[in-house]
Amino acid sequence: MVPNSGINLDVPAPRHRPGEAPEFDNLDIPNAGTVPKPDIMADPREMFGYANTLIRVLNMKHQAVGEWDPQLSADDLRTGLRDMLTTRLYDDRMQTMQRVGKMSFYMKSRGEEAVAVAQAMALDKKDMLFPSYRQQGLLISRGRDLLDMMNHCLSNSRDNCKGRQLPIMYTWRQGNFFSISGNLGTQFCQAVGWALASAYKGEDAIAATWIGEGTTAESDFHHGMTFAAVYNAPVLLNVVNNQWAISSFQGIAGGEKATFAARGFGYGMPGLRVDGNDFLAVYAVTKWAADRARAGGGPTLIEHFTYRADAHSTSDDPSKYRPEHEPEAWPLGDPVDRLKNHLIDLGEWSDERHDQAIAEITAMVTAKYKEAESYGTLNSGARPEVSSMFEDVFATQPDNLRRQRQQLGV
Amino acid sequence: MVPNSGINLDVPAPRHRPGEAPEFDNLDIPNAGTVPKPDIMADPREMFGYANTLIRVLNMKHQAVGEWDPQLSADDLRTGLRDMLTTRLYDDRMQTMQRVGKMSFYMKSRGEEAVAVAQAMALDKKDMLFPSYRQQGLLISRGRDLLDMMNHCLSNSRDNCKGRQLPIMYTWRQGNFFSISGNLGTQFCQAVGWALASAYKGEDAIAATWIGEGTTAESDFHHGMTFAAVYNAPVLLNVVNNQWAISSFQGIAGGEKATFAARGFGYGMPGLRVDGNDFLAVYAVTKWAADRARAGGGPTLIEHFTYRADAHSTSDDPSKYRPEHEPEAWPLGDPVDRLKNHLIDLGEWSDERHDQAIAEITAMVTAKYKEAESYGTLNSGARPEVSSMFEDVFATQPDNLRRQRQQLGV
Amino acid sequence: MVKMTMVQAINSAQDVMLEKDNSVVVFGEDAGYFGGVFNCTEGLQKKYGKQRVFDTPIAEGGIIALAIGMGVNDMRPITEIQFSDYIYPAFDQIVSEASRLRYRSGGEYWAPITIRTPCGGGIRGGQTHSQSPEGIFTHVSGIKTIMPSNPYDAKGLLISAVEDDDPVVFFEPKRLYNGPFAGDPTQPPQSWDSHKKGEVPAGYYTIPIGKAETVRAGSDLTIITYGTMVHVSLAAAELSGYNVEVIDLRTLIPLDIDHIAASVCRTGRCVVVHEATKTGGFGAEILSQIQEECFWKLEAPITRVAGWDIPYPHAFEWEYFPGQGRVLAAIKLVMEG
Amino acid sequence: MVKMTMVQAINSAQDVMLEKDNSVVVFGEDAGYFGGVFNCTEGLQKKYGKQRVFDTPIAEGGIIALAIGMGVNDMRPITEIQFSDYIYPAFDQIVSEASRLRYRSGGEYWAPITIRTPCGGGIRGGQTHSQSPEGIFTHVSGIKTIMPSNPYDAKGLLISAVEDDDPVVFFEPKRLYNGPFAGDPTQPPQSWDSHKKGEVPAGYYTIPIGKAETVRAGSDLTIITYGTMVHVSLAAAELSGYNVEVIDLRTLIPLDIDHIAASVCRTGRCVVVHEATKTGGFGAEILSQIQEECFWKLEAPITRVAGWDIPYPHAFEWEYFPGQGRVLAAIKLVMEG
Ligand SMILES: Cc1ncc(C[n+]2csc(CCOP(=O)(O)OP(=O)(O)O)c2C)c(N)n1
Ligand SMILES: Cc1ncc(C[n+]2csc(CCOP(=O)(O)OP(=O)(O)O)c2C)c(N)n1
Ligand SMILES: [Mg+2]
Ligand SMILES: [Mg+2]
Repeated sequence: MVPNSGINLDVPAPRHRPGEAPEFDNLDIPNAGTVPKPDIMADPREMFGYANTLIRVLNMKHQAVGEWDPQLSADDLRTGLRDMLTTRLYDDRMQTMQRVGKMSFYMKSRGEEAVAVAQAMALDKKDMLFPSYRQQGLLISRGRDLLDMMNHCLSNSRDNCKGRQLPIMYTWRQGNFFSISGNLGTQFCQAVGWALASAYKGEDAIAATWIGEGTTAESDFHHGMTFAAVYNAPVLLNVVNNQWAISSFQGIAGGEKATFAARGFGYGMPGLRVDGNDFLAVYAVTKWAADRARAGGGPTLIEHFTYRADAHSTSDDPSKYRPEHEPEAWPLGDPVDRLKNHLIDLGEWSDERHDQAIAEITAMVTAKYKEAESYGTLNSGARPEVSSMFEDVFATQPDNLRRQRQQLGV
Repeated sequence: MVPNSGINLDVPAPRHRPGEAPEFDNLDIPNAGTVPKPDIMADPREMFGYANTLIRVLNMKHQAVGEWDPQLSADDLRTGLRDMLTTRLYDDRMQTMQRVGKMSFYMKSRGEEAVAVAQAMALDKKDMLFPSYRQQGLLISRGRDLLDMMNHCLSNSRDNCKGRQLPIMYTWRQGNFFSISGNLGTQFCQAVGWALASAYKGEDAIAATWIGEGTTAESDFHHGMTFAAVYNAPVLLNVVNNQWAISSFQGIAGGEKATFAARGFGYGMPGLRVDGNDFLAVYAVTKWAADRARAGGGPTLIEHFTYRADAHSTSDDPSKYRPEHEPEAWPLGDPVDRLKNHLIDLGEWSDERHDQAIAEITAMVTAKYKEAESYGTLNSGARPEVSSMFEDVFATQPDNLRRQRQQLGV
Repeated sequence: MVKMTMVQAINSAQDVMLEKDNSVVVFGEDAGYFGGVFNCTEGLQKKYGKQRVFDTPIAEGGIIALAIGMGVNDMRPITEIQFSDYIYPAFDQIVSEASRLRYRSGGEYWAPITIRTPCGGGIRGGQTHSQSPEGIFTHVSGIKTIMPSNPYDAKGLLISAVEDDDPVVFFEPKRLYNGPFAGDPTQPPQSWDSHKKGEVPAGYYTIPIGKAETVRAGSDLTIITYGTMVHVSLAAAELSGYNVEVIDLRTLIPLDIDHIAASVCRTGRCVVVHEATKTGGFGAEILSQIQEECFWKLEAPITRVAGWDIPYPHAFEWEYFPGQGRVLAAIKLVMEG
Repeated sequence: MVKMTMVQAINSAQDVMLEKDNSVVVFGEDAGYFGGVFNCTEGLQKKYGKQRVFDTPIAEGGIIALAIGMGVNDMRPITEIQFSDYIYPAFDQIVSEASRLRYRSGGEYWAPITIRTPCGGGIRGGQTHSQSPEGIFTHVSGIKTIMPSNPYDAKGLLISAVEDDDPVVFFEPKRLYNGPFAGDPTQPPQSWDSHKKGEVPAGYYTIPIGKAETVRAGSDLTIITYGTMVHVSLAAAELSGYNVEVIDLRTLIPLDIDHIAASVCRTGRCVVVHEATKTGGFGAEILSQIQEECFWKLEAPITRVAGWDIPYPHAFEWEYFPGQGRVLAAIKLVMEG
């Protein structure tokens, strides 16, 4: 029996809990354009400062400023905006459909669309993606048909995962998009292996992987960092710091002691911290890291400083653990609004075009969803063949599975 | 089938292999006394430099210089020297006995005696130790009877591990020395748990743990660092960088990309890099970190920069993977010689006294060993009761084990 | 006695132990402020403070290592692994460390830790929220393994686990959290309110670890089962028309083989039922021990009903789940050949 | 045909595959320059370069993750886990990832990786260099599990494993590395030179995964075993005076139950032998399937001989090891009741 003092046990807590007024006054946010851009082959030991600042391109007047401005064409910017919008509207639709019982589960990426979309644009199509479950924008930017994504989420007869995976755990081989695991973090060091195989073969393709800030505590993060550093793997290691991991804030993952980008330093790789809601900054940082990797400069750790603007998933209610209006208090704004305003500022977009785009995409999503439902939902309509559940456990079905299939009578 | 280029796959290799002349010219070793000593409550974010230098107290003239000089009394220094000598002579004897078949296995700590002995002296007896297998000096400094250590290594009738563990996997509850695991690294985050329990209870005791530089790649290192940082645990996290992990050099663990002390930075804790062969520097750094932990300053990562002067264990032959004379080429000398010379320089020791100490300790070790053998060795003489092998699996023996014991007829 | 769901009973067990013993602390992912994704620790942080009930980094291996270290320093940690599908990152700490610490240290150190973890399917969780991995723990010496099937047992066994000086892996069939479940998802959800074992003492009590319970007496055939399958088996027993005895193991290790063997030697027929995949599952061990103990009394082969040897497929949950039909078929097979 | 030890045969299999297929790479702790702590990769780095045979950081989980990623990118990695006692840190990558990747991705991705790892006791390795953890892998769907008992099988099966598109855990009974071992440490060490299966083709050949082999024909009783215990069982069979059939499983998953059942249904008596701890071991699965297949032909209970349910104790290695005496006692028990 021990005395119950608990006195020196230091358990971090977020600044505000439900019922309190949210604010982020503690954040030290440098102005856009103030962080210099290093040479792609810069020595990581000299790059220490990049982990403790925030690379930003879009300023408060919606202008692109500073060395990191990637100078994208207006067309590219509009593509990025459209893909982010599509991601968001797709998410909204799917979440609604989950609410009415068409799917078992759903996870939105609201507020984080720039991370996935800008990164997909900055990478080559041949580059291999090892995402977590909150980068659906990668698929959308790479042109996956929403219909296929929906078919998967509905576990219907056209689901390429054959009804075996939860919604949002996509797989898309053709698009060089790896199978998402339900187990957090496991893809992080796998991406390093893929990248090394590419280097081994003398190919030019690199790998990119994503992990939530909460998940950095898993061993996979450490293994990915270690193996990437040791073998100088051509890989982008992305930490999406969206401030929350289900109900626990980033301090429970160590975020109050150091930035996640700072981890890079101890492994001898650059750690870049970027405003994850700034499409241009995310693009530029990704391009820098990809160029570096392709040039033989090895891995880069990128911390995307962003905010999870909605619930963790359809299974939780964030008002139970954070102030109701915390999302609106996020000082770095919304990635869609910021890119939209930038385009408007450039004279390349307008509120009318924006509304029209929303209307078009919404109609497209609706039509796709309608079609997807015609191939079945989890609860009704067509499903994959039941007998298929005994396939793909092994490359060829062993006897015991054949017998079990027969026992089930399928 | 892939092309066999392997062209861009970057596998680190040590500077020299067997047959080549060893040198460490690449090492950037600052002079003793040049690194300042920060306040114990210094902000880790400002302490960055300490991970990329080498804290040293003993200079080439065997004098203690600079802010880190712990100002130990001559008596304390002699105690430290004697304990290091005892550790070395004990190791030598046990290795010899293993060679003649009295034990299954042995591991020496030659070259690393200062790490264990100076650290044990700098800590309080109430502090809990979670070592790896190469800190036998901790036991010796804390006054464990060599006889008991030998009894354990011989798995004889007086082995406090009851014949269940390999030699050198000591356990000593009375001395606050945790049970050594054969699995690398597993103790690292356990030490953090122990330290948190101490904090919880409002007690003053802290924990210290050790891990080899090779083992830092294991998940336990990352977990220990993360949990210690998040909960601000009063714990010393020691990385013993002895340059080798069986046959693989420290570059295979990432040591060519960054120092191991630099890892601390990414977790937001101080990382101190110390000349591990400098008794005074190891003592001072340990004291600093212990004071910090006790004052509520949380964890410190310490990299002991040292050299494994002998084989990994009795199972390997280092001349197969490193130059034969690499140990002698180590630029930071031998910890025993350096402390001895310092004491001589102080006028507190002499070659004669040193030889006499060696003779005394050797005689003591011989006598102890003789007695230990009288309690049995692995191959002959007394052993623990055979029936004891069915005990301690659980707190009380369940039926199936009772039946298995009966089946064996013991 | 008050009515409790299994969630409430598990919450209550922790509450009772936090109250009773300052060395008890509770931690896990989302287990602190939020009260756990299944609410099993709800309200406890508020009541006992964040030093005693707290959130952890997402690192199951670290969580168990932390618990072991605390356990060595006189505490009795209760840890939550959010889903048993996520216990594998902690496997090394459980198997190499917690389970062997007492042994390897000659009894000088031990890890009095409790690892709570929800298991089993039936909640549309797909392959990563539905697993029943008890069979990989029951093979490891030095770990006790428990899986209750109702609120009353859950609370009493959980208190026993916390007080036990050995490491305990405590599997909670999540499909039973809010009501008994006899395997038919088309039936309206049942409530623990109307179940005898939904009556739970408000305060402290224990159920001994290592004791099975006969939950239905019978003379024709014995079903050995645990967890959710207890309810499925009872329903199948009812439907079968035979006089079927059903034994709820409650504790898997140590196994109450005397209780089991006495029943099977009497009935001469046996079906072993679990939700985990069949090959190499704990059912094989149960079958083996019964065969060893009751061979000469057996009138038909012992038959196993279990999950298929495949991952739990999201869209085929009910084809995977070994429901009443499969148990019934096994009863018939064993009775009728 | 040339004479090879098991170490040489395993080395040769890797050599053959490195030569034949550029997508094969070999890595592990100390597996590169040094050639592995048991010399199983000796000379391969020198021959194929450090891009194809290399050392890794000490992180078993990272090693397997790396292999999976490489496997997804068209390679066929052979990884070495230095001792199977150290495979647990890789458990999550093996069980949650490699084993389920093909399934969860609807067949789009898979992990054609081979995990070599020495297992078993008899080398004074104590509890952390002696384990036989095959039983926790045989319960996991999607992994193939192999344990050869001699050089010829080892090479042929290892080549099959490397060419197989599924993840394979390849257990190497380290006590057999340098010679057959019938369980009596007081006997002088045997050499593979004089053993029929020490004759190994120098080049490429395969042995099919999933096929058991009858290594001694008999009519009184069947012993089902694998790994080191094949030799122990053969010796016990010889000593018993009975006409004992011995089957070497070679592959555990997929299990060659038809081969096994045919023998046991014929002899009517069976002893299952393995070195791993008994409870929950793979022996339980073998016993269960035989009971299911051959019940009506059985003339006595199937009996298991296995390691005790304790960690492998350093000083009591030979009391722990299920030697000839224990196998013999089981044969007698099953024959004579
Ligand atoms: C190994 C493992 N442990 C726990 C979980 C349960 N879980 C799912 S998501 C999540 C939070 C992850 O947070 P973070 O990494 O920050 O990612 P985010 O959801 O914010 O994108 C947890 C704990 C899991 N899926 N896998
Ligand atoms: C989990 C685990 N993996 C592998 C091993 C085998 N092994 C024992 S010592 C060792 C090298 C450790 O090197 P390092 O951490 O540098 O410690 P040092 O021996 O130099 O003190 C290895 C690979 C082990 N004991 N445990
Ligand atoms: Mg997050
Ligand atoms: Mg080392």
